[in-house]
Amino acid sequence: MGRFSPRSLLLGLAAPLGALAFAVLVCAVILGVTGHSPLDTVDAMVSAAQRPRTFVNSLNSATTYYLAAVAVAIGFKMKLFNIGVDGQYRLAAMLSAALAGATFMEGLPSFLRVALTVVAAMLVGAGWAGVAALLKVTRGVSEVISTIMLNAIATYLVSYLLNPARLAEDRPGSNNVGTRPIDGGGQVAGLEIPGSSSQLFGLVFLAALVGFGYWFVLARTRFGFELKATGLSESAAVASGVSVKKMVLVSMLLSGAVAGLVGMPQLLGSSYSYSLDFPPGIGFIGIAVALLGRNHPVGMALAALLWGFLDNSSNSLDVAGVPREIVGIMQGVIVLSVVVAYELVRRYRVRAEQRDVGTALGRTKTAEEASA
Amino acid sequence: MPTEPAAGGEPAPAVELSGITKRFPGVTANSDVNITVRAGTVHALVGENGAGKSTLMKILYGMQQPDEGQIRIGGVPTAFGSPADAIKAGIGMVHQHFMLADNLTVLENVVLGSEPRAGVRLDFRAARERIREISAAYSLNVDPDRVVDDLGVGERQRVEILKVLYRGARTLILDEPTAVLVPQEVDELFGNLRELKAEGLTIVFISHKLDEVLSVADDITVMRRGTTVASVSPREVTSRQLAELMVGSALPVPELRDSTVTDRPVLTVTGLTVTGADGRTVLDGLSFTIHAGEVLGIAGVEGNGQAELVEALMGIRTPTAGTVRLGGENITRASTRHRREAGIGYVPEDRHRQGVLLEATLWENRVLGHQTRRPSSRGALLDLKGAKADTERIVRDYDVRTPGIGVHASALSGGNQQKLIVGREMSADPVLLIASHPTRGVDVGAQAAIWEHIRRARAEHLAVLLISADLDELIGMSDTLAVILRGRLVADYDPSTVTPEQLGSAMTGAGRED
Amino acid sequence: GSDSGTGSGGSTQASTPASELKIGLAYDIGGRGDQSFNDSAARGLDKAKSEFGVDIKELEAAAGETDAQKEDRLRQLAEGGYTTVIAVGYAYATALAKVAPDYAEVKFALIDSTDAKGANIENLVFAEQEGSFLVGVAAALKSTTGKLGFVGGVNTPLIQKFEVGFTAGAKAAKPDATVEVKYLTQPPDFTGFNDPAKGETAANGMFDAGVDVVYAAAGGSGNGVFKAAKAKGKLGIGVDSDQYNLPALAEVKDVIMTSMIKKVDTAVYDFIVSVKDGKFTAGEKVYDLKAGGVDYSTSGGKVDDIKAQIDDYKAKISSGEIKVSSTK
Amino acid sequence: MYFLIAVAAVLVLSAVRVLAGATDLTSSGTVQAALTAAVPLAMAALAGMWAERGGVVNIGLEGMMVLGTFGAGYAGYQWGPWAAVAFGLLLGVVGGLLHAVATVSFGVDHIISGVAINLLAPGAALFLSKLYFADAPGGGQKQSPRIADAPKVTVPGLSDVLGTVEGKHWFFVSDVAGVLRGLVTEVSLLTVLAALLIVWSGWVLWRTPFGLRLRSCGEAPTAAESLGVNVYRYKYLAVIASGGFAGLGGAFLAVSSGQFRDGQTGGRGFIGLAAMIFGNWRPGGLATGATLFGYTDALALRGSAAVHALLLLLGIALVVVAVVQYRSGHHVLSAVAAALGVLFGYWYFASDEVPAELVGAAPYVVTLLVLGLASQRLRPPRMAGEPYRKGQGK
Ligand SMILES: Nc1ncnc2c1ncn2[C@@H]1O[C@H](COP(=O)(O)OP(=O)(O)OP(=O)(O)O)[C@@H](O)[C@H]1O
Ligand SMILES: Nc1ncnc2c1ncn2[C@@H]1O[C@H](COP(=O)(O)OP(=O)(O)OP(=O)(O)O)[C@@H](O)[C@H]1O
Ligand SMILES: [Mg+2]
Ligand SMILES: [Mg+2]
Repeated sequence: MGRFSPRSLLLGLAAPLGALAFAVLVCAVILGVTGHSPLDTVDAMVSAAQRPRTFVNSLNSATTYYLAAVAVAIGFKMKLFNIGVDGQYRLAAMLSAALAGATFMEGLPSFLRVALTVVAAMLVGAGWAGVAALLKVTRGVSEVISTIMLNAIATYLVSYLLNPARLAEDRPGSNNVGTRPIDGGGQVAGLEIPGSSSQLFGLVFLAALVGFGYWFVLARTRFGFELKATGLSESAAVASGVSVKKMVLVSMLLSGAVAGLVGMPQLLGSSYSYSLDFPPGIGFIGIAVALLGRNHPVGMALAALLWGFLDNSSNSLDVAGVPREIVGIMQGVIVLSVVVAYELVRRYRVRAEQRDVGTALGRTKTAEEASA
Repeated sequence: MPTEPAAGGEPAPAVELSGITKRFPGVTANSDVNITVRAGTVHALVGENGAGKSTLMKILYGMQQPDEGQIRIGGVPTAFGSPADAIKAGIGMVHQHFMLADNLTVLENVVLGSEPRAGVRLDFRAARERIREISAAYSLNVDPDRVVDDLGVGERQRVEILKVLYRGARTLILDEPTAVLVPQEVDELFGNLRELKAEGLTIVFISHKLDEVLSVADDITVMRRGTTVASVSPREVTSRQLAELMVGSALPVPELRDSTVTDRPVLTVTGLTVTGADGRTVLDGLSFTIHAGEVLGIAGVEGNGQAELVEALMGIRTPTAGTVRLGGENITRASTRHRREAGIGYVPEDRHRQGVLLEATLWENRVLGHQTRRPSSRGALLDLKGAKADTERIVRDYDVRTPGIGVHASALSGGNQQKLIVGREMSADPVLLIASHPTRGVDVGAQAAIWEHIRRARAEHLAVLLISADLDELIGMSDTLAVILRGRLVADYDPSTVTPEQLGSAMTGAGRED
Repeated sequence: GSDSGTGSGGSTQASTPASELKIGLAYDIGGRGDQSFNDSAARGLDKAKSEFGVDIKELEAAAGETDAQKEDRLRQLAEGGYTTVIAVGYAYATALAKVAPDYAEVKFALIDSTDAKGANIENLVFAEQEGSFLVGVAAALKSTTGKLGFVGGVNTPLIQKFEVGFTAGAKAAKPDATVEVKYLTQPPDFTGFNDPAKGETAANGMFDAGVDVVYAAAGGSGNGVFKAAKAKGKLGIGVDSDQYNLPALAEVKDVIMTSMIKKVDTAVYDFIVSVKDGKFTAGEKVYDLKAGGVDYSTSGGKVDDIKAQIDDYKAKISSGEIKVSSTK
Repeated sequence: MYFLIAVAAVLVLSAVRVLAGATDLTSSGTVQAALTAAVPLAMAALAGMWAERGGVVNIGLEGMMVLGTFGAGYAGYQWGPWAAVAFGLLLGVVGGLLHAVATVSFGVDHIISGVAINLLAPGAALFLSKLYFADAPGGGQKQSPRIADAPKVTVPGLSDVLGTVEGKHWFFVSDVAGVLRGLVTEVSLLTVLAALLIVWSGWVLWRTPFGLRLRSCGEAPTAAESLGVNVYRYKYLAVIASGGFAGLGGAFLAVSSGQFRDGQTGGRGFIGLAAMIFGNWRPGGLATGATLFGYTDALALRGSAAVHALLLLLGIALVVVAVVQYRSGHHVLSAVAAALGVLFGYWYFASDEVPAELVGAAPYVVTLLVLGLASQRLRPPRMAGEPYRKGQGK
């Protein structure tokens, strides 16, 4: 929304850059005070950034973070707070991993297998989010509570299912437990990047597609319009013929479906099995990334990249002898200072806009003329 | 303090505002305003929407700080940093919009900020007693232990006045206290005001209803475009003269001229009954018909079922009994969307709640409610080009004052938002327009424009359900008039013969009941 | 993987001067200072350092990280010239399997897992079930009610080995003994290793139900177990290191009757020595009872009276007469 | 009324205990454990309530609790449990202050600020713990040295008498005795303090001018402003108090666990938030929510038999709900409740135990069921989460 002008572009950039600089400053002070060298830290991060492997890993992390952020953002656009992305993607990854690894899948053509896996994950994610949606629509249960509870329940459910007696494979002697590995035909090939031992997730394109879809639906479709309208004013949406309950249900299901995708790049591009070391907690990162990127498809992508880079540079910090916890502090400070900066810029912009309106109205010049 | 005598024989004026200037970004709300309010009088302040009356009063009440100018209370120069200072100086204000916490009790709302204490505790008993006392003394009739949410507008208004009296204010500012009251309630209020005046209190009173002003005020100050343009005595002006002072030109009048009513029924409502959340019947077997080219006006005190009627017709509320037919079609159970697509236009009572998305651009607001139809969309996709072009058209045709269609609706003034809404609802060539208070809070110029648009559409066989608190508007714009009281239509009137007084007594149930 | 290393490693079987030995250690979540598993590895490293003065680098894992991040950690060590790299914990298996082939000159040790194998990987695994068997025997012999308890931190196959061994030991010593089992959390919620409050509640429940000895295989949550035992006058059994002697547990040490010791420190130290001496061998190295990789502790003297019986079982297991299964 | 509900609840529990032979359902040990588990949750919920009553949503409770645990660890091992409590409170206040600056002064979205604090606090706590605890005797990089426990009190005599009665396993009488005994035996002074704070909060917020002003900022800040209330000040106080209570919750957790540990809070801040919503933003309600959660959590941790009995209890409760809802005309809801009730009943009779992996889910499932079936007449403070700027209200 809003117009495109040099001023708005400048303002748009001022906020994140200023905030980033501020965050760096805060962290430098913290490091300095506690007897660590800020310069070493910067040096470590810069050299990490130049390493192709860190780059690829950051991009891979960003892929999953981005999907999680989009899932969260769909809810946010409706003023729904889906804290449950975490449980949704874990349950979805686990069940779809079990499906994709199953022996009967091995006969199917590769494309079909991957598609089936992905669709299954989306269905599971949507289903789990649907529980919260139904509770909200029929019983008015706050989605904040229900998704917190569902996250925990998903954990227990996954543990229950991740047992050789159920969906896990029997791995004698191993201290890990996981679903049957997906063989080559069910995997999504990664992209070879020169100079890096890691491959770029093939499903990075899926994330891009989801991001595009998110933008397209919100900006170009009737449904997206109704979704945004409901988020901006429920009462106005109702008066405009939007069924809020339906919107809650559908957007929660969509959010859950996208959440279901969160585990896919990792599962089909690297882990090939859902086991104990499958990364948890991405749903919560998604919340931070969505907020940082202000629910904007491009903003979230940048935020996800930043987040991915910070996470993947902590090893380098560790090597340089800088406490890796500084990364967590930095992430918190960045989120906070970015939003403070955005708020300040927003206030400035509103005043400017009102000034424009005032000028257009013409009736407001009295004092200004006098002073001019 | 307010009665402290000045050097001359006469007591010092209760309030003197001199050279007050207040600028907002892009708007100069007040510029060099001068007002003198004599102690123990009712002083009326009139002016168009946006003339700067409320801003001036907020400055006097310490809620806004002036950029320039001086305030004298009882002859003493004063500066208010916050309402607390003003309250201490004996000033109280009843705001244009209710300043009440709905979920707190009357008692809590009243004592907030000036609580009687027993140790560190709030002394509920003392508070209750004092509220009862004041309530009885000025016959305000409020129960301290009710939750504000359960009160009607009239009661809320009295709670607001009680708040001020509770603080022992000697100067009362009443910003459009009568806007939501019916004539009988207004009379009651004026009775209260006279009583207060008799006790030596000073009252500053803002209203758009000029006959009221003439009947109650001792002095009148007129504001236009942020400054005071005249100070007159009510004995020396007529309401027409006063209005022309306000506007700086002649006034428009709502009137329909010749009838365009056909015999083709557009909206037929039979036995419509709606039950509220608490099980009360809020609409009780309503039946009426509106024909093509007919405006049905509904008069009533707010809270007698108008909102429920409108929502039931729009499909926002489900009726418990009765049928609604649009043309030949039974739409009793149809969704809001279907109704809108079938040709119902809707100008809601509260534009910020139901009419616009404040944080969305004008063209997005154009799409709102029309997202399923051309030119806003094609199939499942929005038609941005179409929507924007049509928004430009509305901005032009309805004289919406804005620098462009890309600004947020929140940047527009209320009147301009309302013009956009009316333009939008008319754009889809509706067969039926449901208009709730279409000109509320809109200044005279825009009022005239909105009336003209309704008249023109009526001539093209639009059926209109008009709900308004402005009885002149109702009488002037309706082909048929009905009065709603406690969820029932209690009387029909011919607008060409009825007077506002007759309507008023029917609205309160004081008049004849058939 | 373009870094070809510094070449200082020399040929595979030549011994390396200690001063040239660069050792990298990648911890599991918790890192140095977890008073448990990781600390045990750190002790082995510290011993090597104080004896040979080697150059060391320690890196730590973060909760919720991906294999790629673990992989990167190992690669950074390898690329930094650390030719002796120890990966602490089974979570490194997947990452190591990818890393090891790229750095043929680097010797890797992988603790607790055989899931990654290779010519330059030594898998250091422990027979936790055997050590747990012994403390199970001790618990059964000490118990007056015949009811024992097992508190596991997080329900993973690794911790299940402790449970299985403990139960087997208890039944062996007292066939009618029963074991109440409770895991504090389920993966991927690993807070069960860090929540003494939960440990205390679980142990209290067991004690109230008549249990009088509880085996705490729960990392830091074990503190809560011991606290409950102390309040109720019951006994607890420690895990991983000789917890009786841990300063952090000084206040409750009189209820710690014994601990199941898992000598990660020995394994780490042995591995370093083997590399130093040019005697590195790839493949699985089982630290079982016989090899002294697991054991029970006697600090505090609470098991002195039954030591003979426990040692009897110890001998039988070492000789292979008793086989302790690692799964249910 | 509340008394009657309590009696009815114990009656049902008692019946299920006898039927299922799960003594732990009403044992004093369970009650003690439930109390201990409930205290940090209740403090978090109380913290949430203070903030939201003042109009600020505080999703950063978890982070503030983490700060509290760290503060408690830092002071506790050096100067004892009460210093731990004081420091925990203090660090919580620092967290609250940060949230207040962001949301009140800078008008940042409340959720964003909360999320940022949840990121920042654990990082800071860990950073500091490496700095301060790594070399402390008995400490580590991720844990503090031991903190001495706060004193515990037992009502002498009464506890023993109740204990005897509890041991008889009589229907109802023993159950009541068990519950009472749990409330008078080995009660930590921290628990007593927490209970007092809950009551005190209710008193302050609903009985004093200060409380009225604070609540008015959550309901109608512009109205409060128009009556001379300094809304910013009260919002600040509300959020700072909120931080303080969250910090206290963290401190209580650390002290009762005997040390600070990284990751110790384990999502309790979020559960506290849920307890607050559950409790309709009122002290009594949130205490009930925290206790319900603490109770089921304690049951699940203490043994599996009680959780199995819980299936029966749920089955019965759901059937009761079904009957009640049927009579008040909610047929669909009634049918759902009945179906679920039968399902749980069937599960109970068809199995000997709940699978170990699922036992821990009990508190979450129970909370969800209670919320889904109870009537939802929740009323949050009207302006909670809304930005407020002085002089900009309508
Ligand atoms: N907080 C504010 N920020 C910016 N502009 C404001 C603000 N408050 C008022 N204004 C502007 O000041 C002008 C005067 O507004 P004010 O509310 O005083 O008018 P009014 O005479 O009370 O009108 P009405 O009859 O509609 O109540 C308006 O045009 C409005 O644009
Ligand atoms: N709280 C506020 N903050 C910022 N600007 C405001 C505020 N209130 C009003 N304004 C500005 O004041 C202008 C007019 O607002 P308002 O709704 O009072 O209109 P009005 O003067 O009644 O207009 P009209 O004459 O069309 O009815 C708008 O341009 C709006 O930008
Ligand atoms: Mg106005
Ligand atoms: Mg006004």
